[in-house]
Amino acid sequence: MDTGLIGILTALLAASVRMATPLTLAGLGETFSEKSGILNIGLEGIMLSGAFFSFIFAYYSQSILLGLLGGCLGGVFISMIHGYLSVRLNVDQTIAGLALNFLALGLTSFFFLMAFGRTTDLPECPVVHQIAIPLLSDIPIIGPAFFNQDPFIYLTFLLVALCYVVLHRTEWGINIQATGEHPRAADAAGISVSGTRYRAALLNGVFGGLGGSYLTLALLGFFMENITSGKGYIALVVVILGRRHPVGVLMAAILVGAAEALQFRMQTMGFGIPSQVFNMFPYVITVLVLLFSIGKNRTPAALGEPYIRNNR
Amino acid sequence: PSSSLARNIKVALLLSGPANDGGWNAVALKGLKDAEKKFGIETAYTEHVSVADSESAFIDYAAQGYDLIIGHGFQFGEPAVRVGKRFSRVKFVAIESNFSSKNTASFRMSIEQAGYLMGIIVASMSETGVIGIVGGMEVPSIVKYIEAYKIGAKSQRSDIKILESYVGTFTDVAKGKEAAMAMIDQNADVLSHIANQAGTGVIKAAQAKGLMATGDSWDQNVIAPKTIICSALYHVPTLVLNVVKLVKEGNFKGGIYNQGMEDGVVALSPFHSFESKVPASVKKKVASLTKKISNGSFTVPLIEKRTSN
Amino acid sequence: MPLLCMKQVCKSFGKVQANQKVNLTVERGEIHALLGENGAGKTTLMNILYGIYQPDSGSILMDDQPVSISSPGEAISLKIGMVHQHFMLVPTLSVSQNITLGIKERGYPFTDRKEVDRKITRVSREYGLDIDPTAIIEDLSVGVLQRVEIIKLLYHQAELLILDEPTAVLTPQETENLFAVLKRLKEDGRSIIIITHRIAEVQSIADRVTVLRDGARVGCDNIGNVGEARLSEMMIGRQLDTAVRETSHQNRLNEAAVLSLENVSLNGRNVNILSKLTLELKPGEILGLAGVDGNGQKELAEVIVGIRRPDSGKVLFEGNDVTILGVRKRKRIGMAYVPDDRHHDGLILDMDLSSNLILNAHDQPPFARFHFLNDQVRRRHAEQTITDYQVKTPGVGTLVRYLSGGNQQKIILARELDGIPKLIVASQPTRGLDIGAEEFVNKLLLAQRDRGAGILLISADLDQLIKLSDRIAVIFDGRITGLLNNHAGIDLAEIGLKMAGVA
Amino acid sequence: MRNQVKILGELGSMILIAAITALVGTILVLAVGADTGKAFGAFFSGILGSFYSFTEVLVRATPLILAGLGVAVAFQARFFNIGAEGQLYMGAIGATWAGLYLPAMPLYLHLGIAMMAGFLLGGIWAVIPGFLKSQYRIPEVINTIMFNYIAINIVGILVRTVMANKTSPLPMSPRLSDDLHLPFLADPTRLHAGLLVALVSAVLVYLFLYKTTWGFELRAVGNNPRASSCSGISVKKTIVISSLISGGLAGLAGGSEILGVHGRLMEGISPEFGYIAIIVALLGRNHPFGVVLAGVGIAALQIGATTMQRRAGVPASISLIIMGLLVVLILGRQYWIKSRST
Ligand SMILES: Nc1ncnc2c1ncn2[C@@H]1O[C@H](COP(=O)(O)OP(=O)(O)OP(=O)(O)O)[C@@H](O)[C@H]1O
Ligand SMILES: Nc1ncnc2c1ncn2[C@@H]1O[C@H](COP(=O)(O)OP(=O)(O)OP(=O)(O)O)[C@@H](O)[C@H]1O
Ligand SMILES: [Mg+2]
Ligand SMILES: [Mg+2]
Repeated sequence: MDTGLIGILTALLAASVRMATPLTLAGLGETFSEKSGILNIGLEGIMLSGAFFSFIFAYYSQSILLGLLGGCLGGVFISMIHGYLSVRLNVDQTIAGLALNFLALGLTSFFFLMAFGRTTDLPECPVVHQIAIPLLSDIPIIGPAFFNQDPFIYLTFLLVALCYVVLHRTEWGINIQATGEHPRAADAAGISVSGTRYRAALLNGVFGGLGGSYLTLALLGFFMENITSGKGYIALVVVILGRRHPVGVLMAAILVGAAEALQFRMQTMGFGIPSQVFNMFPYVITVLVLLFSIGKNRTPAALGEPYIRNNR
Repeated sequence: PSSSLARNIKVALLLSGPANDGGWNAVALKGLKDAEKKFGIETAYTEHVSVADSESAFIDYAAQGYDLIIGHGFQFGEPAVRVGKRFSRVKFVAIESNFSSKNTASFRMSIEQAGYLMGIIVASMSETGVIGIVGGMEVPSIVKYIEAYKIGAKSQRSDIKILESYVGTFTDVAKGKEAAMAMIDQNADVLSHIANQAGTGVIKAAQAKGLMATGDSWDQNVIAPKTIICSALYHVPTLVLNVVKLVKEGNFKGGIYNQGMEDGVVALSPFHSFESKVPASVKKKVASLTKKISNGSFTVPLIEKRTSN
Repeated sequence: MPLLCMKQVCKSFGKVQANQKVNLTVERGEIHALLGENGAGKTTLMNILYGIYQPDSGSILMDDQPVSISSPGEAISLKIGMVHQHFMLVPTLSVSQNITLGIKERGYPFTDRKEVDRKITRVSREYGLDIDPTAIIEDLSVGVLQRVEIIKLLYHQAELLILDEPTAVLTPQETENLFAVLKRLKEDGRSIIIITHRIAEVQSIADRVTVLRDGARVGCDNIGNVGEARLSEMMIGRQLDTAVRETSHQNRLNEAAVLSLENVSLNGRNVNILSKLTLELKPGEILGLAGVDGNGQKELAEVIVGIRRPDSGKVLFEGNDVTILGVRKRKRIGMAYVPDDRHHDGLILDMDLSSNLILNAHDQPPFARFHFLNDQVRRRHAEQTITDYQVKTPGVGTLVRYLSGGNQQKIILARELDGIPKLIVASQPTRGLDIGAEEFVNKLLLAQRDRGAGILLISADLDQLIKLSDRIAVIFDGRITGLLNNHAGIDLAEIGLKMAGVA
Repeated sequence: MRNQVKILGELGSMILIAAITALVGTILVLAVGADTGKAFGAFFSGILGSFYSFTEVLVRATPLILAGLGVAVAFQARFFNIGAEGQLYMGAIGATWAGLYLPAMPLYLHLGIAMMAGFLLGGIWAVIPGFLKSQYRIPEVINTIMFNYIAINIVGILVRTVMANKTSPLPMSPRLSDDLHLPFLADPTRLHAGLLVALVSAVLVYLFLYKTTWGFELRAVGNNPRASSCSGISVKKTIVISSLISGGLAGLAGGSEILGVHGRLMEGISPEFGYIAIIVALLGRNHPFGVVLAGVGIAALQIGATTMQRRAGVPASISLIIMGLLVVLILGRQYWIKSRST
């Protein structure tokens, strides 16, 4: 393996993209949700549920496709509860999201225990493998990072592009934006606010579930309690950092991924200082990046606000 | 002591994480269940006991009439001593701690012994001359393994390059895998871990890249038979059995105890499919060192704070 | 056969009966005015028609066919269109995106924007409503927004147009334009329901009028059959005595100015909002500031009271330079501000009435001592205010959100006038108020003037300016383009031209 | 009559919630093959089984109330503070530092200063995002989440370096002297004066929010920043002050855990208190007294669930499920009550 600067950069970028993938997927879903006006802190729960059900489906069917389906369903299960609570019951969206995180952690651990008992042998499901795209993967530095990865990552790029088109190039995107900025106006224009928000919640579940499945179906091939370990919270950060724009979310996720990849590499040099100095590197970087993007943020005006037609 | 054998004692176990972690906590629970079978004792356990909850967990079990309460992790040491003052009848044990009192004992496993030997094996197996080890949280019970591992590896091959990192978590499997990938990118061809669940990610990384890895806690060969050279075993079950036996026989005394290869608590697993691949000279060296460590003629250095390479 | 027939419509919100057995009939090709005080139930009735609210009972017939309109979407498909009292436009979207919001144009969801834009331009030309389809809503002034809302209805080819207080924010010229458009629509055979508080407007545009009071219909007639006095009596149930300005104060005009602005400039993102603006205001006079919305009035008001700092120039208050003082300090030395946007700038809707009444003075004795609030004093003060200003409210602890617009405005006025200010900046103080409430505010302003306060009255309503002002200044594009003494023979046309930046 | 119906409705909905939770709990307990009677017995005796068990609930409630108050103050000013966890850890650092390194002084003074140090450090940890929000409009949600992770790592670094215990390799600070401990309120239980600090804080926060001009401004800014600034209230200053107080209260939670429970600084002293505090604040409707009730309620739930785990051998995941479910049901209940009353 090449160990020169080019080699290091290549490996770093490839690692960044890998780590960015689950964050990007979940971030895309949350982007839909937040643009439509629902703030879902329960992203962690969505991802965890997605990871669990994708594993269960893939384990019993030995089929990756069914695994993906399971992941989506798992994510949707949590996101639709949140959607129902926010859209129909108009409850506080933050507290509902937090509660669902606890619920999802409990449910997945419980079901896993039920299915496999207390065991040290690791039940495994099939995983997707890396596929090099001819020619493209030979491009120096970015080739291996973007074109010699597993199909999941290609799917993610595809979805980023698709989400960009849907959100910024179609009427659907306009409807979603209207619902999040001025639900009353959207309603008056004949757009169903609750329908739009439910659909956004559905997408959030699908994407977040896919993000969780990435862990089981691509990265690891097994499930463990709390396998997401806070990635959902980081994905929330990525959404804001990426300014709720699909490409921005991808970039932000790669940035966070790169910071993480870098800290692992710095640690291996074996300085005799506490590892925490390195472990907090990605978080510090995020704060610094935010500092340099001052004033460019715009939050959907109705984010987190329930829409009640009879109120004014 | 035969009279106390008749008494049916109650033993409780506190775990800091999920009992279902396939590692550190799972083996401890297995020990408890073994003890239950062997001695016919009554047992109970609690998982996910946080630092904030450990004292109340000790108190609750003590008040419920348990005779022996084991906290599986260094952080249980101090609360055990504190609660021990109030329940002088009850025996407390913390594993990997260094707190003790009249009725509180700390049992420390000399896993550095396994780390040292593992370093030798790994260094001998590496073709690239680069090896890597991933730790979970940076705590003494992990650090001492890694530091001994580094010394062992250097003793086998002085030009060996050792990559080490701590992922700061025992649960984040994806992080463990990425830490390993970072090492693979830097040419490491044998990877070790002492990171519990997160370590499984390390094994997965090696497996995916067709490289070698070592296991930890229990014989992890089953996870990746073609990848795992050998595992460092901590017979926590044995430890638990030892402790329960002491209590049952009324021989329990507070204090700090080290248990290692000599007590059958620390060991290396068989090589399984690597039996033929590990050079005979290395196998011989490891075997003789094991003997020396067990009979006390060789002491592996105990370093509990991270040093620079 | 009438186009629309609403029969015995009832709607209540909790204990409030917003509509009680209301009947409304609208013929094809008719302009029908809906009249009533604030809170009479006009908007509620229209919201029911547009599918936003569901009636508790009653029925709606269109072309004699009973219809149930359970959402705005259904209303739209019945070719009903509505311009709401508060604009329903998404600030981050373009004009054209707002216009096609919710409808499936050719190519949907990849709507052909270019074609839509062309269609919009065509429609807008046809009715003389000039608009740039690609402009973003949040960059536009209210007058233009109104235009967008109307074009939206035309674009949708609505047969029945509902306009809820469309003229409240328009200048006379804009109102005239609007009415011209409405008349053309009527000739095209469309029907229009218009809500307004201005009786003169009703008489100039409507064919028939329906009057609501306290949620019930008090009458419906051809416009020719009812005079102005009769209409206002139907509305408020009594005769209105109008405020009259006396000119006797003129002798104070040679006193030192209470407010002078010297070459005040304010830069926007890439335009000058105010350019070297100079203006003087004497104690005891009302200086009316006429102008089309969006020519710097709001910013000027904010510079005077200290919400914004000018980029250059000076603000003098009683001869002292106050340019660098903050809002709080300026209010302490005798400035008062009645903002145009009650809900955003003037009130804290989710705090109670008594708290809103002390928003400037909350840390001053007697409301607070050593930073501790005195609840009792605050409550008593609120009770006093409720009687003094005849605020209609269940109690002092009511959230301001639940007061009607007129009563909300009274809260702001009561608060701002409490300190016996020397300078009052009043921006659109009667916008959206019914005639009763409007008279109340007018009288209050005149009383303040007679007391000796200098008042800068910013209004888009020329009639009001002429009724109240001693002098009238015209603002255009951030500059004062004219300053006239108000007397009987004042040239309205000249003001209009200056407002349009022509003269 | 109306009132009676309402009360009956509320009571009914509470019973329904309890019934649903109990049903789900029973199913889960049966699924793992544990003894349901034992499990529920343990749940309730964990909370109210004895005076001692109730004090355990209060010990648990103490940091939840303090951090919950902090979150509530921030939320009232519409400062979305998700960083109570990090602020709590910073408070723990401050209290430990003051406890270890300040020169000898009278005990109560020393305790007071140590708590103040906790308040201060927690406050600083929230004021940075507060300042960045008010000055540069940088979203506080990101910063407060990031600051959580950073704070936890800082604790990790400190207990291994400058604040490390020289005599032991374990990652812990030296132990505070035994006297330097918040007084116990009911020996031999673990109930300590941190609870009093929490209750007094609740009263003070109440007075601050509803009886002082600063609190008035804070609520005004939280409700409508634009109108507040138009009437002369400094929005920036208010956000900075509210974030300081918010973080300070969370810092007090950390200080009280150090001085009342642990006696030294180490990692992991907060089992997500800072995140649960958000639930506490919101369930308490951001009102100080509501926070006290919600804090005790959530603490009881947690203690009951862990006791159930300990004594009946059900897995910890069941308590997570029950907690999540209960919060969701309570949220739903608020909706039913609201929709019925209008
Ligand atoms: N969403 C609502 N919730 C509760 N009550 C309402 C609501 N909307 C209207 N009301 C009640 O219905 C009555 C009529 O309100 P409506 O908005 O129809 O008046 P309006 O005639 O349009 O007044 P204005 O001239 O001020 O616009 C009000 O007095 C109010 O009490
Ligand atoms: N949420 C609500 N609950 C109860 N009554 C309400 C509510 N919102 C508005 N109202 C009532 O609706 C009536 C009219 O409200 P509306 O907002 O239309 O007032 P308005 O005079 O038109 O003010 P503006 O046009 O300036 O907003 C008022 O009498 C008010 O009391
Ligand atoms: Mg109205
Ligand atoms: Mg109105």
